[in-house]
Amino acid sequence: MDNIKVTVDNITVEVPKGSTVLDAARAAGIYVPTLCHMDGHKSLGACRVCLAEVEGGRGLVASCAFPATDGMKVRTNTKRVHDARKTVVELMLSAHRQECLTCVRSLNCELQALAKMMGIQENRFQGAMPPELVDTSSPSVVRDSSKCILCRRCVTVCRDVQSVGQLFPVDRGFGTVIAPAAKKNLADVACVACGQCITACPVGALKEKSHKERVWAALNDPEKYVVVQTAPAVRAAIGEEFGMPAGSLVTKKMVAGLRRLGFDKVFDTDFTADLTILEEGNELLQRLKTGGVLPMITSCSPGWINFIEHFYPELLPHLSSCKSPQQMFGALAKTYYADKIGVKPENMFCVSIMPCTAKKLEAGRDEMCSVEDIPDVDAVLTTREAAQMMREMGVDFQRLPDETFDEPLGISTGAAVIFGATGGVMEAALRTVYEVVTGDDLKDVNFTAVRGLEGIKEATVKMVCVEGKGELDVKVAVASGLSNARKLMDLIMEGKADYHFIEIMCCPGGCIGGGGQPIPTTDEIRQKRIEAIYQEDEGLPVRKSHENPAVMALYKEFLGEPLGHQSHKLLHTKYTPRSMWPTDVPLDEEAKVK
Amino acid sequence: MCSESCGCSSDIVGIIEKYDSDKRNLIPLLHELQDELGYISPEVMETIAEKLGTTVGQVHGVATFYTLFYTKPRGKNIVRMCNSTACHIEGGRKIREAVSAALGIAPGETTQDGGFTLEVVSCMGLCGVAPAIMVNDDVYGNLTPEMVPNILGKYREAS
Amino acid sequence: MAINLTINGQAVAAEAGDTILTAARRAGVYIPTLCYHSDLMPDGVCRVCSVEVKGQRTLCAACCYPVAEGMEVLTHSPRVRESRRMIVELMLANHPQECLTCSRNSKCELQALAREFGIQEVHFKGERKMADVDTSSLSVFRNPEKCILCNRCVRTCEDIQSVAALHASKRGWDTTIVPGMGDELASVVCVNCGQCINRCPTGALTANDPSSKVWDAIHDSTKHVVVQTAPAVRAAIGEEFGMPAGSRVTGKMVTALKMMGFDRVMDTDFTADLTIMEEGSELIQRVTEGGVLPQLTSCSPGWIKFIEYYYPELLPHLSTCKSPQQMFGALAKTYYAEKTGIDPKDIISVSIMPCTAKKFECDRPEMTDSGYKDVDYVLTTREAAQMMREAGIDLPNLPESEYDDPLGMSTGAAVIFGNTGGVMEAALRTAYAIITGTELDNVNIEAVRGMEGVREATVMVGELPVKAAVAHGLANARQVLEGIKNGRFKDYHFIEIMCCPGGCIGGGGQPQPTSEEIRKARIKAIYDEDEAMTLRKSHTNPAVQKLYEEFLGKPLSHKSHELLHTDYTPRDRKTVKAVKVKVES
Amino acid sequence: MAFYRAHILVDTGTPAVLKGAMGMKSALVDEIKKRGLDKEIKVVETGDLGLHGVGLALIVYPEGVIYANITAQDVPEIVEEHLLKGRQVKRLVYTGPSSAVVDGAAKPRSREMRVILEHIGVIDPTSIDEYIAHGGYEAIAKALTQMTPEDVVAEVKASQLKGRGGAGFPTGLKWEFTAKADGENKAVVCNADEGEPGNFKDRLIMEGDPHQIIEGMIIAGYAVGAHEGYIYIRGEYHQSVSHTEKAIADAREAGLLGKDILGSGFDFDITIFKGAGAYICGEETALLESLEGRRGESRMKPPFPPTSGLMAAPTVINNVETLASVPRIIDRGADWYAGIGTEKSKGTKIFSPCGDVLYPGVYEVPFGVTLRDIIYNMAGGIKGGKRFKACLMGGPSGVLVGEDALDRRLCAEDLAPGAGALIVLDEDKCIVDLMQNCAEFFHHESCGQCVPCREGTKRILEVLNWWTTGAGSEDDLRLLEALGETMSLTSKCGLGQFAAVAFKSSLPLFRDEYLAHVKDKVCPAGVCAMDKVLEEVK
Amino acid sequence: MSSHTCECEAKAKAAQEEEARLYEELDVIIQKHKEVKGPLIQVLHAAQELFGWLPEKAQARIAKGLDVPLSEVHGVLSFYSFFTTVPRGKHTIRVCLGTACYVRGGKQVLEKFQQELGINVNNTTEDREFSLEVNRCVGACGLAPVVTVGPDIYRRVKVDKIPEIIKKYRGS
Repeated sequence: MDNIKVTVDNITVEVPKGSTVLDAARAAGIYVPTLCHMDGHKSLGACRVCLAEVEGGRGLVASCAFPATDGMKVRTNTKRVHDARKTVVELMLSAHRQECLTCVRSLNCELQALAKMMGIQENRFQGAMPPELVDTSSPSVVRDSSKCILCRRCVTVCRDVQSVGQLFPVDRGFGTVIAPAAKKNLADVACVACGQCITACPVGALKEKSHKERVWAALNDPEKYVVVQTAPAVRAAIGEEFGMPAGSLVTKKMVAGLRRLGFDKVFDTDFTADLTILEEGNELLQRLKTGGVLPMITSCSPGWINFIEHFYPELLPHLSSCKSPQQMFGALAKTYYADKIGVKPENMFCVSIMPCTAKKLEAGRDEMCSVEDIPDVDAVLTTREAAQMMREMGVDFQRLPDETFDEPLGISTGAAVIFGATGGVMEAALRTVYEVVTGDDLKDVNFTAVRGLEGIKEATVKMVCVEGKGELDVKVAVASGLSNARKLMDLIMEGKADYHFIEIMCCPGGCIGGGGQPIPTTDEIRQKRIEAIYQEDEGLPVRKSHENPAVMALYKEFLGEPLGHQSHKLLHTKYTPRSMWPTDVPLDEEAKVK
Repeated sequence: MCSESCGCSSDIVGIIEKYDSDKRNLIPLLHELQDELGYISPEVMETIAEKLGTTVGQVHGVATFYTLFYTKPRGKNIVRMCNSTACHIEGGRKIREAVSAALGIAPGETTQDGGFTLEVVSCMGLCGVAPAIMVNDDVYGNLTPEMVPNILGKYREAS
Repeated sequence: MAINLTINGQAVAAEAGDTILTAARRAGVYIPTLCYHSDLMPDGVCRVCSVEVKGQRTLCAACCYPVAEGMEVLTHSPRVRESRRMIVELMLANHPQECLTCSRNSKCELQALAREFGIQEVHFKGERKMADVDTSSLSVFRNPEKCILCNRCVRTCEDIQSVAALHASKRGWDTTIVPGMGDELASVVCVNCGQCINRCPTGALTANDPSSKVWDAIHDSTKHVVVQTAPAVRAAIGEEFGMPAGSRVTGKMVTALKMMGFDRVMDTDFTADLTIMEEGSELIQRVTEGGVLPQLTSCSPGWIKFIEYYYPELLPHLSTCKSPQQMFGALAKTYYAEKTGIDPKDIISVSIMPCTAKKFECDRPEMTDSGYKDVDYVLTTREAAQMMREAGIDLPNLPESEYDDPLGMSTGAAVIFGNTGGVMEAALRTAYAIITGTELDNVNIEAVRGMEGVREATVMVGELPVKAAVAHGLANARQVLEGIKNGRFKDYHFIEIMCCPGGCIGGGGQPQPTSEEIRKARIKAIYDEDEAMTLRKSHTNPAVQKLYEEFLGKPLSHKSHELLHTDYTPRDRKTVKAVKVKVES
Repeated sequence: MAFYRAHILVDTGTPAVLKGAMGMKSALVDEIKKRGLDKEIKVVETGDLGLHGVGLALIVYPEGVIYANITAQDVPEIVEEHLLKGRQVKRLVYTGPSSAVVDGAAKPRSREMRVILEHIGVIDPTSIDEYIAHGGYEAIAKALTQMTPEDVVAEVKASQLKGRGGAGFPTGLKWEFTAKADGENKAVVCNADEGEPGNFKDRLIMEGDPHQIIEGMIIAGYAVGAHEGYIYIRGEYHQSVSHTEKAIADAREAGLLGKDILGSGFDFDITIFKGAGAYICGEETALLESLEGRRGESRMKPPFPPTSGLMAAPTVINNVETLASVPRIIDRGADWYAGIGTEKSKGTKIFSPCGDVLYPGVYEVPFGVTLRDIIYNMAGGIKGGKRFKACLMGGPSGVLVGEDALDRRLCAEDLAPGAGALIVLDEDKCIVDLMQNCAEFFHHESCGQCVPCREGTKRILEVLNWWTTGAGSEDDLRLLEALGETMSLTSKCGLGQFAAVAFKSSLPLFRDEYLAHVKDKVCPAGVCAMDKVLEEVK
Repeated sequence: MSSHTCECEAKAKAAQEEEARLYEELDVIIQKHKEVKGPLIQVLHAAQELFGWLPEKAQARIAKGLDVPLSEVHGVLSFYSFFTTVPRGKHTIRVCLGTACYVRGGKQVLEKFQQELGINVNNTTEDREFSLEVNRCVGACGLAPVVTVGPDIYRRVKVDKIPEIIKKYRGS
């Protein structure tokens, strides 16, 4: 590829043609502040924080968007640049509701950091504030336009990364707000609640709907027996909230931290992840045997469920009928476990800690009540919220001792842990399906073909059937991020998908990149968290779901067998076709489900 | 001990001389000097600070803490209106309004002619005869708003 | 005798005299605090450290509640958490929400607490206290709106510095911390030390920041901007970039300053060596010619202002030497200007100091011996770091560079000026050589090192027993001055006094927070730097020798006196006020 | 002591003076002189007789007849008829509900029992001789000559006397701690900074019988080994200061203060310290700060004053009423004292009902009488025949009780009486308005040192201001309740800890009234000018 | 009575049919523009011409037809002052408040229109005759103040001429 030479602040570097001025500055080791820029996405040059001076140019340029040319001379540290950047940030501040002290993003806010870095000490532009639009309608995402700096990073992730496209700038000039069509509420449009917009937001304009208070209330209530489950991806990320590097595996500290909060039992969603494999694996085998709808698609990612319900309702029969591990856990906690320890289901309070904001919506679905109208999962905390609760409790996370999950719902295998990463459910399922189909002992449990951050991965696994019916080539596909999911769905729609089994995760990288994870989340960080997940898997003695002794005991004591009657009642669910249009827009006939 | 330039009268010097250089004498000294001068001026605070070996800030901190001390000149007559709970439920607010109206000033203010300073105090221990006000050292209790102009009138004439 | 108690169910052994907080900290149990500061006596006013003690009707302030045998403490029970949150909410309700334009943004204890407690709403919507910012002082700005009345500044000024410039005034909700009688800071006795800033948890106290003027100078192509860095800065500025206390970053700092665009990056250490030459010679002169003894050091401007106000009668004891900062300034616009052929009127002299009093010092009318203002702008360590951040400089990852000539070369003796006892040790290293004609084998004079407030030592300089004392922190300085007055120090030769606890490394311009532990770490960094240097005695500094050769002649020469020495002004504590009164009337 | 055939005691308490007592008195003196009776009859100014709502009053001894509601015009008639001719002026004789002031003319119709107030209205408070003539200073003689300090402490402990300032800490225990504490320069401090609205009992004692306080203090000093005493009197109480000053001077002259008291070798002296207007100084550690010449900001506790008080020396701090009880206990014995009152509250207590009662005043009763007893039988019931609505027990820092509390007994085991104030409200009063006033009080009196109290009192006041002007919301109710809880739990001293107690206690009783204000924007009692202000806001 | 109901039903049916017809037409427009680059604004123009305004259902139809998120369709149309999402009057009166018009009394002109029509800016009279809007400069500054009614332009509008202008369009 052609390279060009660019000189930034007297340092000359060679960068590939097509690089921006920002790329060149970074290559020269020069820090240029940015705000609206997102690595990997085309820059809009909207925020003007990354201004630089190009020799011979008339004005200042937005370095993130301005193409570098051969021989270009750039200065990033002139007075003009400094003053202009400072003014830009000051202007942003003047239209930003200043309430850092009560903001969820305080001390983890890019605007706050910029203001600090630039040493801004006065707000020279004081006047009217832009329109204030607070939307608390969604069970997952809260929007507050008064803090929005219109960087449009949420627009980019919602439209380009997730292909959901519900957020867009509305109106213009000083009156511009980012909102769903016609400034409707998120609850009234086809938002999938994934929360990727939250992790993309540099400030506190987007945040999760907090369940912290209801958890504190339950913990403070002596009547309540409060159990908590933690999703696989949380352990690989929560350390970041306490200043640990990305990829720190802190499972046991996390357990200790949760005990400090006062939970009666600290359990693991991994337990029901193993259970999911048994149910879902058998469902797959059943579909294969009985000629059911194929490819079968995983159903453990609630954002993905929302997506298919809204955008591909006609493909719902492809979904596995299994509930997500979170909901399987909730259902079992309020039946099997409540019964076991003699606590009334209404006094059992079930909390889950999830890397996900869509889980909040999922837990509130009407169908997720196993005992009368009591929700199976009472509160869902994101990884961030759980960390915040620990801070409120004065937990010195890094110095916590190692503690282990409680039994029996805390016992799990490596197969369950990898649910946290894209391809993990597939790999876990293959480990079990392989052994069931072939009757062999799987020597190398690592199906590396389905690992990695690539958007769509495919693989074929050869299995020799134990029942002597010859070979079975299981064709699988894995996608993470909804725009990738959309590609696979379009293939199915076109009849071009000859897969048996597809794993889809709503968020890029799988749950480790979920909308409830620590901010920031970048590809580099996602990769580190994935490594931590596989590291945990490698370190576990049992790495196949069907070998989980607690799961086996559960079947023996309570469920009977996979896909049995009890399983269907508690662990499986149905889906609802929905519209991709706002609820109050009359549906076209053709848009309705076929 | 007190330089001529500070403008202290010999009376004040006399008062100050009576006390030991003990910080514990600060409040009694402030009382006595205020009785003499009507208020506690910055110069007085400085003199006291020097006398007691403390800082002006400390003296100022104390003088501003207690409601009976004044760091600004006040009117010839001090009208204290009680805002205690007992006075309040017996109609203290109406009395306060009547006094304010009669003098044309709000609590904390002094009339233009320097005749009256108006203050609201928390409780004067006159709950038995509520509502009550004090003008200088004279006490008036069981008041009705109609009585107010007469009472104040007496002092206006006197001064 | 150990006292046994439990904290959150965990058995803890404490000592008699422990508070719940000290016992908890020792046991590794975290309790949030705000008005508490390890340098100060607890005051128990913020109530953020409230904990539940079994059997007590109310919660107890852990910072001042003594432990007792069998006590059962809960640090994060629901009612404790609820109460703390409510308390911080109350503070927030009366605090301006302007973090984004606050100099303490991201380094504010109130902000950190609000985040720790997860406060997302202030339920109280009433009045907020309004006040004007007091920018009268050359060193310390006060913004009473941001004050949370923790009293740390009051306790600092009174207990550590014995100046008591700040006080609570009025009462209840109207309480404000004010200088004197509610005056501006400039019209009361304040020594500009900035220790109050160091201990302020919020942005209520900040330094007078000239950085925009410095930027203007840097960006002005007609100006030649030279910068000097004080010894203590290099041992602390790393903290501003997240490095642990005690990180030595001299070379990186020089690189950063060059990147910022200073034309020459030179070192106050050079004039520290020069100070030793002048001050040492002065001492020898006083001893041999029967001058006023003990001689007191004069390099700490907060200290100078203190003695001018409180002990004007003892001014003859002060060495006539200017501080290294001012010596540097005077030389920059004479010697350096001459050498480089730059018109001194085009030279802008900037210094980076651990100190806020230096901002006052450079403005003293007598500090213009070069014919210009010797030092134009003084930046604190914090402000220098902020300017680096503004320039996008990531200090910890910079390569190292050397100081520029000719005022950049220095010795280990100069480096240790940064901590208490350092000037004394440096002086003794040189005095030994001058008096005995031989060089010290072991230049580490442990007798004058350490952290005690007042230290005394007799050091044998050859046959001569030199009696020396060292004090740091003005309350300790006051003790020494009283000692001089009552004769306790009458046969002493030389006394070093530093205004701030720990010496300049603990200065009012240094990174926040400050604590004994942090100061010790910085001191260690300073001594490590000294150890690492080849030249460790001021008189061996070749650049200083050259300066005498080329320019000054010899120590205490006429030229030296003209440029490097000064006079002091007895100050009347009342006149500060008198001026103010006149203005009012 | 000259002999007079009759004494006339004129009520010259602060309230009486404002009604013209001094004029009446001089008329009386002139009249007596005119009639040449000045060698036979002595006119004495007493302090407050505790008879409020009866106009000017005087008592004629030896008969002990009380004349009430008199004017200067009545004087010649009284002198002529009673003093000259020996006929009582029937139309002026006082027969009110609480005529226990003297044993004579009217029989007490209530359960009033005067122990501390025994001499009030009986003796000339400015005369040490009269005090002595009535058995004064016998207790100190007894203590110094017949008892060891330990005996005294034991006696006070046995009496089960508890502090009368509101907190009710056992006095004997406090003395014992102080006696046993190591330290030079121990001190006895009399807390006479009576600043709680509704309380004026201490003023009455100081104005009417200052010597018993002095005697109590000397006994305390002897018991704990202190040689200095301080009386911290509210700066507003001028007459209290002058009477007490006179009493101290007289006692000193009589050898009852100073070196070697009564030849016992025990030294003790008392200094009066005039407060300067800060309710917080009623809090003992703030009082100590004030005594030491500083801002009245409370100290950290522990250490408590008995181990580290005035200038860090062990210090006993007792309320006026507490100290005034001591001579009687020593005199008549702990058993006698402990025989009065209830199981947990021994002795007598002075109450000062005020507000919407017919006869506000000061009434001393044994612990255990009911609230109804005091309000209806002694204070004459509610003014204008209105209905009782509520009573603020002990002032703004106490609890608010409603009608159902009327038959509760005033003692530790039932209804804790606080310092003694009983602010009574009739049916026309508004609770929210009352709380707004209480909030104003605490906002004004908070020392401003600790966060929960300084900021909390402000916010409570603001919210109540909104409520009383129709600008409140229901959420505020929960908010204030939570705020009150935090203030109680975390404030540094009692002021903040109790500042929201009245509000919290009023919530369950009068929730409907609050809701009317915050939801319906109506003041049921019609006190709050909500509509007017709402109009202005619009 | 019954005949009245019938009439109503008939009216409603006619309206429904009319709407269906309009949407069919819209679909044709969308199909026509689909292959063009950046078709959205062209389609929105056509659609507004068709409906007189841009009902949400039409926006959804466009979004679906052009395969862009509805939020984007709305975001774009809300950017341009020409597009409207509320039904318009038969005649749209636009008063120019560009700088030149403003200083020559544009504001007074606007006020007069508001007064005469009894509506505020961006509203439509109850009889659906007039909508009132403001625009910023139509490029006729030399003839300020300028008012446009539909395609007609009025220059140097005097306040007292305004009733006349309105009258001209009323009922037409």
